[in-house]
Amino acid sequence: MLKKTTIDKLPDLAAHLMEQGTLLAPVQEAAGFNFQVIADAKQVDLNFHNTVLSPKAAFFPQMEDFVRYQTGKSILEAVPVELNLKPTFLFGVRPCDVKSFTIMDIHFSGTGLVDPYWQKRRQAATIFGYAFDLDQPAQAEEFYKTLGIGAADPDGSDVFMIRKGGDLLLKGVTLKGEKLLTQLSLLTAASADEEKYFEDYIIRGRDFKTRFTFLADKNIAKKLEDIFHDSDFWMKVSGACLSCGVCTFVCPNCYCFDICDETLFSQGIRRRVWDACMFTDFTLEASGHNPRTQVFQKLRQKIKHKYSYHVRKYGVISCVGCGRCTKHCPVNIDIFSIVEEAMKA
Amino acid sequence: MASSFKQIEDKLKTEAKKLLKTGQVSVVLAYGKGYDDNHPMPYIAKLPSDADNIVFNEYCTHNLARYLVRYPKGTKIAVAVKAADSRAVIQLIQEEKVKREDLILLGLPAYGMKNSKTGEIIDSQTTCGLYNPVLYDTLLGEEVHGQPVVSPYDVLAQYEAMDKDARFEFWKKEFDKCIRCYACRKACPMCYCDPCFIDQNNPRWGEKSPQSHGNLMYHLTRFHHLAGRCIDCGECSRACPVDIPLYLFHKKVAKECEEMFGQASGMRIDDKPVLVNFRVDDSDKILE
Amino acid sequence: MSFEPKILGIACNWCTYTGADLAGTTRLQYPQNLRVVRVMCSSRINPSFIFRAFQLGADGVLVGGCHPGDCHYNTGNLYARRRLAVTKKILEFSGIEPERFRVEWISASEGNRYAEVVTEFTEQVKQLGPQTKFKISR
Amino acid sequence: MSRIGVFVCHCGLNIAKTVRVSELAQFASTLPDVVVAKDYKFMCSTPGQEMIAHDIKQHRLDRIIVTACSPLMHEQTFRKVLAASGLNQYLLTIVNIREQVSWVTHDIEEGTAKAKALLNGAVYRSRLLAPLTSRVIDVNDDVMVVGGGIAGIQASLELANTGKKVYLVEKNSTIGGHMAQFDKTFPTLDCSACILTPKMDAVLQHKNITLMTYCEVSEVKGFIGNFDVTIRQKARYVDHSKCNGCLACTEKCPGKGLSEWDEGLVNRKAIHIPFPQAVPQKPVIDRDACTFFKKGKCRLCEKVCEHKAIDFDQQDTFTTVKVGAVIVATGYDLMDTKPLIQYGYGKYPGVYNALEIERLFNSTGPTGGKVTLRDGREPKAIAILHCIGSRDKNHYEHCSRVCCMYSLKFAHLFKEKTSADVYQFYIDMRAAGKGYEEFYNRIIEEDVKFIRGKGARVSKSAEEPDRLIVEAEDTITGKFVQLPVDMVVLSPAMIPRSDTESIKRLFNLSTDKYGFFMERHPKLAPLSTMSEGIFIAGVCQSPKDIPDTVAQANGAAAEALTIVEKDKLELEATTAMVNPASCCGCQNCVRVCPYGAPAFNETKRVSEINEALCKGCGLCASVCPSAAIIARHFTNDQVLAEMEGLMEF
Repeated sequence: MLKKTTIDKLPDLAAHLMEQGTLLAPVQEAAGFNFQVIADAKQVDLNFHNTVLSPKAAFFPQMEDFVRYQTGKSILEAVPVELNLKPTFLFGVRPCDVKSFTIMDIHFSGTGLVDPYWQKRRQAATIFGYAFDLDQPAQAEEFYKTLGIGAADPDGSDVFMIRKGGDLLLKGVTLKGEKLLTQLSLLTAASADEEKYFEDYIIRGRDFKTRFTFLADKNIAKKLEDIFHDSDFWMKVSGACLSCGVCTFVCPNCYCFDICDETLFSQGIRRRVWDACMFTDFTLEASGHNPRTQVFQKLRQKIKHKYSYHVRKYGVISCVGCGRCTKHCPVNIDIFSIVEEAMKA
Repeated sequence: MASSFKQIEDKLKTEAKKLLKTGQVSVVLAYGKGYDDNHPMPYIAKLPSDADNIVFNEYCTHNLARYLVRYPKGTKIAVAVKAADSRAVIQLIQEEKVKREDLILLGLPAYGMKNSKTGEIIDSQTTCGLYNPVLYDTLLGEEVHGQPVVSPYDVLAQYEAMDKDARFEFWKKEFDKCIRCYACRKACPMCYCDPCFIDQNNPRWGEKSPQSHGNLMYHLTRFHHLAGRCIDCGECSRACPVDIPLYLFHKKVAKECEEMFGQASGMRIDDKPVLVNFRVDDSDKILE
Repeated sequence: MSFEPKILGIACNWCTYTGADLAGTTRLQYPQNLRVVRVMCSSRINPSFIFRAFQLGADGVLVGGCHPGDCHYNTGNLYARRRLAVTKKILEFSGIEPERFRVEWISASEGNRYAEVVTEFTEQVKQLGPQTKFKISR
Repeated sequence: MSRIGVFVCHCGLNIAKTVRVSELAQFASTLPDVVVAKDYKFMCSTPGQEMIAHDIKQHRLDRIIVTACSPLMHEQTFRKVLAASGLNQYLLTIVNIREQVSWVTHDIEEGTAKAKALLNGAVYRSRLLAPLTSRVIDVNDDVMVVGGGIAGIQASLELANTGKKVYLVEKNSTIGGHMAQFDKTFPTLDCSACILTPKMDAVLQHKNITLMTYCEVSEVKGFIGNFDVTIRQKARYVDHSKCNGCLACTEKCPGKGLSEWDEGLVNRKAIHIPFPQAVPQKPVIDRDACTFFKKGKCRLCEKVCEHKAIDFDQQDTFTTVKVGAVIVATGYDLMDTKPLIQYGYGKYPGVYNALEIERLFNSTGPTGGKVTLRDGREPKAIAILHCIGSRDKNHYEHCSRVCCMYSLKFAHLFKEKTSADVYQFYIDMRAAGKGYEEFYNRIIEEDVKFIRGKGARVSKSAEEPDRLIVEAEDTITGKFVQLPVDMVVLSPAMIPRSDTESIKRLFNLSTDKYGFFMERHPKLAPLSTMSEGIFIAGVCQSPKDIPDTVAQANGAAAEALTIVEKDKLELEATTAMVNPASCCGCQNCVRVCPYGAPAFNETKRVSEINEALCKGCGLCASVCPSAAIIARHFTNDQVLAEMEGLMEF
């Protein structure tokens, strides 16, 4: 059943959610919007296009502690770090980013090998998807339509939200979401017109214009394999690349990490931190050999991982077309253009 | 009268084509079209026909000196340089990373460059505030004159006037934002170390996790490594996805180095970088 | 209990460390807050050592080298002077009290000066109170 | 995982009085990786050493920490214990709890706490220590001596007499140096030429000495035991392999140049030997004075030379020799006193400097040994002014040491050769040397007038235009003196040779503020330099007289011999090395190293460190931005770990 509230009452809604657990929602920061743990309900701000960093950190934080230990002591005395999670509400996630969670799920828990940290955080979370504003054009960098994602797709959300003027329409997509909405007493029932608006909006969202090229998963995967050795192509498209880690760190789908032991005095912590295929030490072997030293090799790896290896391994492209990598690239490298060119190559 | 971006672009195309055609250089580092007009990209022209793809507009902020060290010794390269970029080239020559005779510097006298992220005009607030290249072989346009001469260090006054505790809080907040994507060092023409000290495991200078202390160690050490070398192009700050105003710290260190050692970075080929140099009569006062 | 600061010293082998030994041989008394790392030359000191010392909880850092002109390695301390001066400016602009970091030239024959400097610096750091800005908290 | 043994010394009560030693050992035993911790009364005693040796075996220790006195005291002692026990000696760490703890506090609480912190730092550092081995290199057994004055001559002969091959390099066309210009030497007044020329000749005749006159060092490569020194043989325009030294050419030559040997008081020919006893006895052409080189015509020398030795097309040539050690004995110049306008040198013909006076006394000099003024008059009154430019904070603060004595010698010779009144204007009379005070007393009795006051000004006499007035304050009477004289002799500061800078650069030496070469240690290594295998002797180190110069020359020869006598040499183990995988090729190390140890490998684009040149200061490691340089025994991780340990408690 469709519920509604007004944008004015957003702080009340936020406060309700904060009572029940941890609320993560977009907040205006100096460099743009980002998801933050909300301490003050008034901070929640839905007047954003999309966040600078993707919401993946909600389930895959940049730093995750695994084990605490003391140097010089037996390994038996090491203490695993337990996640004691309160229910988490991830509020205001754009459809393309919601889609990224389902793609990441395959990797972290979908193949029998389960990452307990990802899984626990996922299970504790209720996702409030939030449709893009269809009355505003998509941003130049975005291309989620190419990946088959609509601007108002509710799939993957527990609750899906659409804004209608000063109102916010909310619909439970999953049982969990529906149940939650019924508990939120400040929500009122929506009218039949609003119900129709909501359903139409979702359909309109599928035709919403972003950059588009026809891309069949299998074709692009194969094509990229075919041109693997075409180093002229890769050199050309990576000529400007600095091999920094911005694109991978803002990406909702990049999941590479490093495990490191960080000690101070005798106290050690084994933790996971984000890593990036762009970094020098990413493929550095213990022998000192590094199979991927050149910039073009690194960029090739990144693109092939998303559009080829991931398709081969998990049957789906590991990109949702959110455009963050392009938008934040210091030298304006555009993955969409590279994929387009690769198809022509 | 300063030349328009279009005029400079045309000259750049012509010059690049000529240099590639005559074989004077094998590579021209310039700018090319990006995914839209506001987002041009560094572009590497290798064939005379590539020169047609060259663009130059107010968003061509990237410091192309960054790419010089990628090429094998002896490669003849023409590189398009704006004011700060030319200082980076001079600094690289001082450090013997590139040779003057291998380079043809195509000077771009450019006023009114804009940050493509924010649209803001780039001036002495965030860069060295020069508009004409310090060193070039060919100047592709009229020199920029008549712009107000502003010290690139004026912007520091408010931060220097801060109480030290407030200043610490300011920087802590900024450095805590850091996600360690290393765009700053990768965009920097002077950061050519590979691996960077912070990438190393033995010892680990700063923790890899993006926490306050590791971030602080990374940034402070990097400021020291760039002391007397940073040419204040501001690329690090423009590259930063979380908008840390690194340029402020770099400016401060540059200002101190200039005052203590009497030498600005990247101004003369024959200078020696100040931190691998000394004067017997350096004053002990600099330690106070 | 009054605040007893932890101070890290880095002393060059030829002058300051030997001067510290002389202070001992002549039985000069000074506060015990300073813990010295011996290096061969003050020029060995990497700026990151100083940053790290503060992160490890040092309330003050004292570097000792030969007097300029007397360096055992000719010119080491002349480079060190520049490098450590920049280090100090960086510390200052980052917001930490610059008085917590000091460089002194103390020769092998200046045991008394060593004791004086340590006494005076310890007192100064005491006045500044605990250093919490850089200290890693877990 | 390391197995660390900690050994805490009481040093009698020296440590135990203000550090609770057993508590310290107990504390050590709780630290990770510490396998055994003990305290003992005297760790450096034989039983103490045996205890360590025993525990190394019994507990299979691989790191040893001795918590005792300063490492400057007993580090070597304990290193030997490790070595004898089959453990690499660099796996030892000394914790200094005596000089830097127990002796500087009365408070046992404070002392114990600090000792614990220091010990903890040592444990952290110790874990990361690596065994080091010294590299052994071959040694070339030849020696080069630079400078052919008395110091260089003496050192060369000493070395050659031991059977070593010596290359003696002299930039002038003859050896002999300043000593060859002197007439008599103080205090014995024996004839300088009589004692020097036999030695010069001995050099020429010695089968082990290769004499290289009219040569300059142009490049020095390599390191102790293995120097490659390139010598530039300046063009003489006379082929010495053909010349038989008949000197017929010098008679015919019309070209004239100022005689360096006679301090420019007279001319010599363009083709010349500097003085009659010069070694070698073969001429060179002074290009600047030669009529042919100036005007393109003449070639008279060529016409008279029966051996066809004249070669106007001769060019500078370069040869490289390999030597194991070098002695630098480049001597001195007199300070140019022209800028001191108050003394009128160069303005008034009656003002001379000391070396010019030496020449006036000499029978081979410009006046044939007669003391006359430039106009031929014999002086009636002579003033000798001491300390011109030396002992003067405006110029050179140092004392030139020999001026007092040679001024006395001048006074004696003036008295002997003229009937003039002789006045000494001095600040202090310094006569510290064997027989010097006696000499001073002797001169006093020779009716020489001593005025204690520095000569302040020399001016032209208003009344008698040929005479000069010397002004000074007589500090004994407190009266202002204005003395009319005919001749003024200045005793200027002795300063390093004008080419000291280039010698310094070539051999990687350092200089004091006047430019004299720095010795490694002013007392204990006065002939060694910071560059291993390079020694200094004579006035290039500091002003000194002939006996001291000769003594230094002998000493330097002995020092050089200790190196070249060996077949092999063991190098410092705590050197730096480059990890090529991390090197970013910035060349900072190359720019800063005072010893030239790092060099940039252009092919591999990385720096490499020549361990033979490295002294282990670690400067390169700290200027290396990518932390690619490993300063052995003081590596980044070792220092950082020690700091962490020190700050833990």
